[in-house]
Amino acid sequence: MMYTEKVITEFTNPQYVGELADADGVGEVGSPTCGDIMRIYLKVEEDRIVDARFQTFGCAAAIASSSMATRMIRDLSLSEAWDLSNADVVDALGGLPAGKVHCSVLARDAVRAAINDYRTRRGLEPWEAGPCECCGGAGCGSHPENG
Amino acid sequence: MMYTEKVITEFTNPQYVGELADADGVGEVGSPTCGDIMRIYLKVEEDRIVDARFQTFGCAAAIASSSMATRMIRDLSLSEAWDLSNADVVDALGGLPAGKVHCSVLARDAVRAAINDYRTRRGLEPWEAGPCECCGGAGCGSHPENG
Amino acid sequence: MNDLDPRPVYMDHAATTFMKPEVIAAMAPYFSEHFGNPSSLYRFAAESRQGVETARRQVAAAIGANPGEINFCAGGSEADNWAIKGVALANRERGNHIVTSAIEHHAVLHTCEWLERQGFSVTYLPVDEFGRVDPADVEEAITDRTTLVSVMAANNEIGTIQPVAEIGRVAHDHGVLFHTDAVQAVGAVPIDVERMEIDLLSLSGHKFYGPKGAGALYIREGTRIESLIHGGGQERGRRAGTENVPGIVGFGRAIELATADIEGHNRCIAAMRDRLVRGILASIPDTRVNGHPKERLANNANFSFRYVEGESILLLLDAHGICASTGSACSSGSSEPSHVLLAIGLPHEEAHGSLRLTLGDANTEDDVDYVLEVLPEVIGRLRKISPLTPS
Amino acid sequence: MNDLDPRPVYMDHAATTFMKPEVIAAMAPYFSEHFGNPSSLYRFAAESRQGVETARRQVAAAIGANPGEINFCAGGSEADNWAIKGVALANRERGNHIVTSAIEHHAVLHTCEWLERQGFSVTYLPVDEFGRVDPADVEEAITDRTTLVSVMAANNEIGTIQPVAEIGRVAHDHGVLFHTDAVQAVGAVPIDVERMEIDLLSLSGHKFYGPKGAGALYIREGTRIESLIHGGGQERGRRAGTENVPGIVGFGRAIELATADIEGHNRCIAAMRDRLVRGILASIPDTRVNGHPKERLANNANFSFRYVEGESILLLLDAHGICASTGSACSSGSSEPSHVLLAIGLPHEEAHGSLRLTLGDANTEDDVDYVLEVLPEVIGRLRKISPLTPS
Ligand SMILES: Cc1ncc(COP(=O)(O)O)c(C=O)c1O
Ligand SMILES: Cc1ncc(COP(=O)(O)O)c(C=O)c1O
Ligand code: FES
Ligand code: FES
Repeated sequence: MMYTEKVITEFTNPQYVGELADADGVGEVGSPTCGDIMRIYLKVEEDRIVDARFQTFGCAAAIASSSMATRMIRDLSLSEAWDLSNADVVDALGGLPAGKVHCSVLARDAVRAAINDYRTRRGLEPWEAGPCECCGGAGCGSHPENG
Repeated sequence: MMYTEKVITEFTNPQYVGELADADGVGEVGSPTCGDIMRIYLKVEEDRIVDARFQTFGCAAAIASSSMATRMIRDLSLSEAWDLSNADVVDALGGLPAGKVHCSVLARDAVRAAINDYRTRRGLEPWEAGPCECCGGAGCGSHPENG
Repeated sequence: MNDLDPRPVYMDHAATTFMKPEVIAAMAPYFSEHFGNPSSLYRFAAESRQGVETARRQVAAAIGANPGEINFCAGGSEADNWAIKGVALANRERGNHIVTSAIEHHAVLHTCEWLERQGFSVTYLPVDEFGRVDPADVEEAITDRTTLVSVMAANNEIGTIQPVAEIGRVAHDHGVLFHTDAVQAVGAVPIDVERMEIDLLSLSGHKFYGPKGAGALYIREGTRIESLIHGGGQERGRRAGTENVPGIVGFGRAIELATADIEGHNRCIAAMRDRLVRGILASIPDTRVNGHPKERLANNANFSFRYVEGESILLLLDAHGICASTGSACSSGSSEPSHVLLAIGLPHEEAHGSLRLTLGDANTEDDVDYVLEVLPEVIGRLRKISPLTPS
Repeated sequence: MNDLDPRPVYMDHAATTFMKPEVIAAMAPYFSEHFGNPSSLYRFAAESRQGVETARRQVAAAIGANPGEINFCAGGSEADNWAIKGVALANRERGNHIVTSAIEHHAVLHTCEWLERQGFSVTYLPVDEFGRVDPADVEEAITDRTTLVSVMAANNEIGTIQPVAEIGRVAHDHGVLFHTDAVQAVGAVPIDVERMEIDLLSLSGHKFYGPKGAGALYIREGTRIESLIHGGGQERGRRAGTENVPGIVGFGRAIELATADIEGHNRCIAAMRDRLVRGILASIPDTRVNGHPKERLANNANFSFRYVEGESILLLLDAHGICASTGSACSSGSSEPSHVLLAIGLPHEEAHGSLRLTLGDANTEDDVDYVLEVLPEVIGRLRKISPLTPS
């Protein structure tokens, strides 16, 4: 298993680490049993993400993926952020080892969980995730929400 | 598998090679199928072996054993020669690898076959071989006369 | 590559070691000079044959065996596979049950799982919080269908040394064969196959400054065992394949060096290790030392740092030029929690957050200082990122 | 020791070869400099990993495979055992029948015999007087229970090259996997696993100027196969055990050198070999050349000298400093007749009386002259001792 230089850079220098005390939406995915927990905090103004932070317990790929996702959704509208795919994250990281792709899926899921938390707090219907891109819904085991 | 220096010397410089045209007794043991044939020729005067020669088709241990046996029985009485054991041959060769001990048994058997040939030609009863020393008669497969 | 510090501090000697100059020197003549096939009859091959036989004597001497009981093979994994499958299959008509422990190396565990798929049954004994197998548990697990007990001499992850002699006695009291994986123990624990009542013992050269791809299985004379690799008559018909003569020669020389002064060597390595452990405990809160406080390999230190995950520790250490490992070295590509840490009772997230530092002959007190300087900062950084860290 | 002539003339390259300087040079940095465990995460281990992956590409290129289909192991015997047991066991529910030939190496034959003891059935195909397997026989032997055909690419004893592509086609026409033992073929026969329809192929480094104890098994992508050595996740989970990095690196470099100019190399070696054969036939009566007149390895000459036995020829040649072999090199300790020579129809005493001379890169025309000078005298002497020689 080998990480790209971009993964290592993102992992060793994550930019938007930490809690947002006054977050408008918080999404948490994963579990300590699986060895990965990601939490993403959003500050939203007029449907636009004006601040985003993350906290991650997990491997270097999990930290790099969540860091990169956080970086990528800043300044996007919520629906643009919703459409961020795990492949976008992988691309931005210059690739991930096969066994670590699920970490990028986790990051995408954390973003969505945070967006839906924001929507729920506002009394809006949560958006529904379509079939996941990585296996088309067949169940690659990456999605905690699938069990 | 390693041969002693004595085996190599005896094998590379066998002394009493060849046929004795006027032999008084000839013994042949082994078969080409097994990869070993030994023939021993005796010239006997007053119950004493005055000349002995051998011919062998076989491995270095077979050639060395038969050569050594031939050398050892010269000048012995027939009954002394009969008592030559395969262990005597092995000792004289400074040892044989475990898988090659049967070659020394073959040489002992060839000597005995030649003595009994001499006795039969003279109208005497052939002597009977006791149980073989190497396995006490259990059948180690070295004795063509056992099948 | 991110070269924060180019200085390489290698603290992963349980994963593999460099080859000592004496070992390389011993091997060198066998590459292109004495290259004959040991099975060949001509005198030219006698050098190869003698090289192999010298090594066999060296290995035998190191573990109190007879040279004829040493069988060379390609490494610890092959030795483990051979011992366990070979005994299980050869003694099938006497029984189909094997006793092992939950903290064995995967070369043992996955072999046992394979045997389960072939219809054997296996008991995986639990261990205590320090990783020790209780010989009384072994005794209880043995049935009249048991043919083999396999318990490692020392654990690769947490360094715990097992009560091998006691387990050997229990096995023999019940007429059962005893195998021990001593891959990590050689050079750190004095081994005597007689006193410890060991019937089969696995060794791997690259764990004690010898070559990779060279190993051995000690098989007590008279032990019923099948071959794993069939073919030519090498190793007295027990393990086919042209002998890796340079590897075997290096293996012999390395084990001789490694066992020449185990006590003196341990004293020096353990002193460094103890300072490392004390320093880390003093500077990093919420840290736990895994393994047995006393019955452990002199070079092994294993920690759980709460709230952080192991791989990320490794990679930050790597960014500072420190080589370490987490979980078991052989499966460091996976993100499974360590089966060893789970077996000693750690919760999942701590089983994910371990760091193994294993010292060796090239380490200095400076290396210890450097790790003590870097590690608190690394753990601190990761804890700042972690959502589990209490604020 | 009897030093009639100290000059060593090595004509046993089919038994093993010396390592080329380029190979040793390629390996050297991996002993104590780039010694990291390829499974380790840190950058320091990247050198080892890259060494292994470069070798994987070199091996793949040499046989027309993808790097991901190359699996390193400890030698030809392990590769043969792995291929045959691995496919047989993994495809058990589809069938229990294997087709092989009577002249395979013992690593194949004894593995097949082991499988027979586990309830498999094996057909050992006959060969013609030149040692060739008839693809039509393969076709006839295949049943709906057949899961594997294993026929060697070239024979180690008599050098006969098999119609591999034809056999591969027949196997695939019937949906059966095809394994070939190419241990002797590499560097002498151009191999293309696609064109030849090979699913599994065994290699051994020390037969082509590479290291002993390093081998590989090509496994076509998608082939169902079990592991032989279980444990850590090395070789993508297929073959456990810390990688023999120097051995693998040397293996890769050696196969690259060996396959760089097969035709040119063969031309030069075959010229010497042909002069040797002509010279021997001209000077020694009652001599037979075994193997195929054309479809044979360029470096192989195999003779039966009537009335004399093989081992004694070897030892007299050895007394003159000539290294040669009889029967199959791997079992030269035994006095069994050669199963290969019996299979091509030789009577027992001729099957006992063979001499194999295999040339290699270090041989010169002088060596050929020397053997031509010594051999007639050696055979003459033994024939004088033999009771079978007609007077
Ligand atoms: C045709 C053939 N197959 C397999 C082998 C076994 O290879 P190794 O001895 O490297 O295990 C050999 C050589 O000994 C061989 O010639
Ligand atoms: C305890 C233990 N057993 C077996 C092995 C396997 O040894 P190798 O990788 O040399 O095959 C190792 C090391 O990887 C080990 O630490
Ligand atoms: S798509 Fe991967 S599990 Fe749903
Ligand atoms: S004693 Fe060996 S067979 Fe008779």
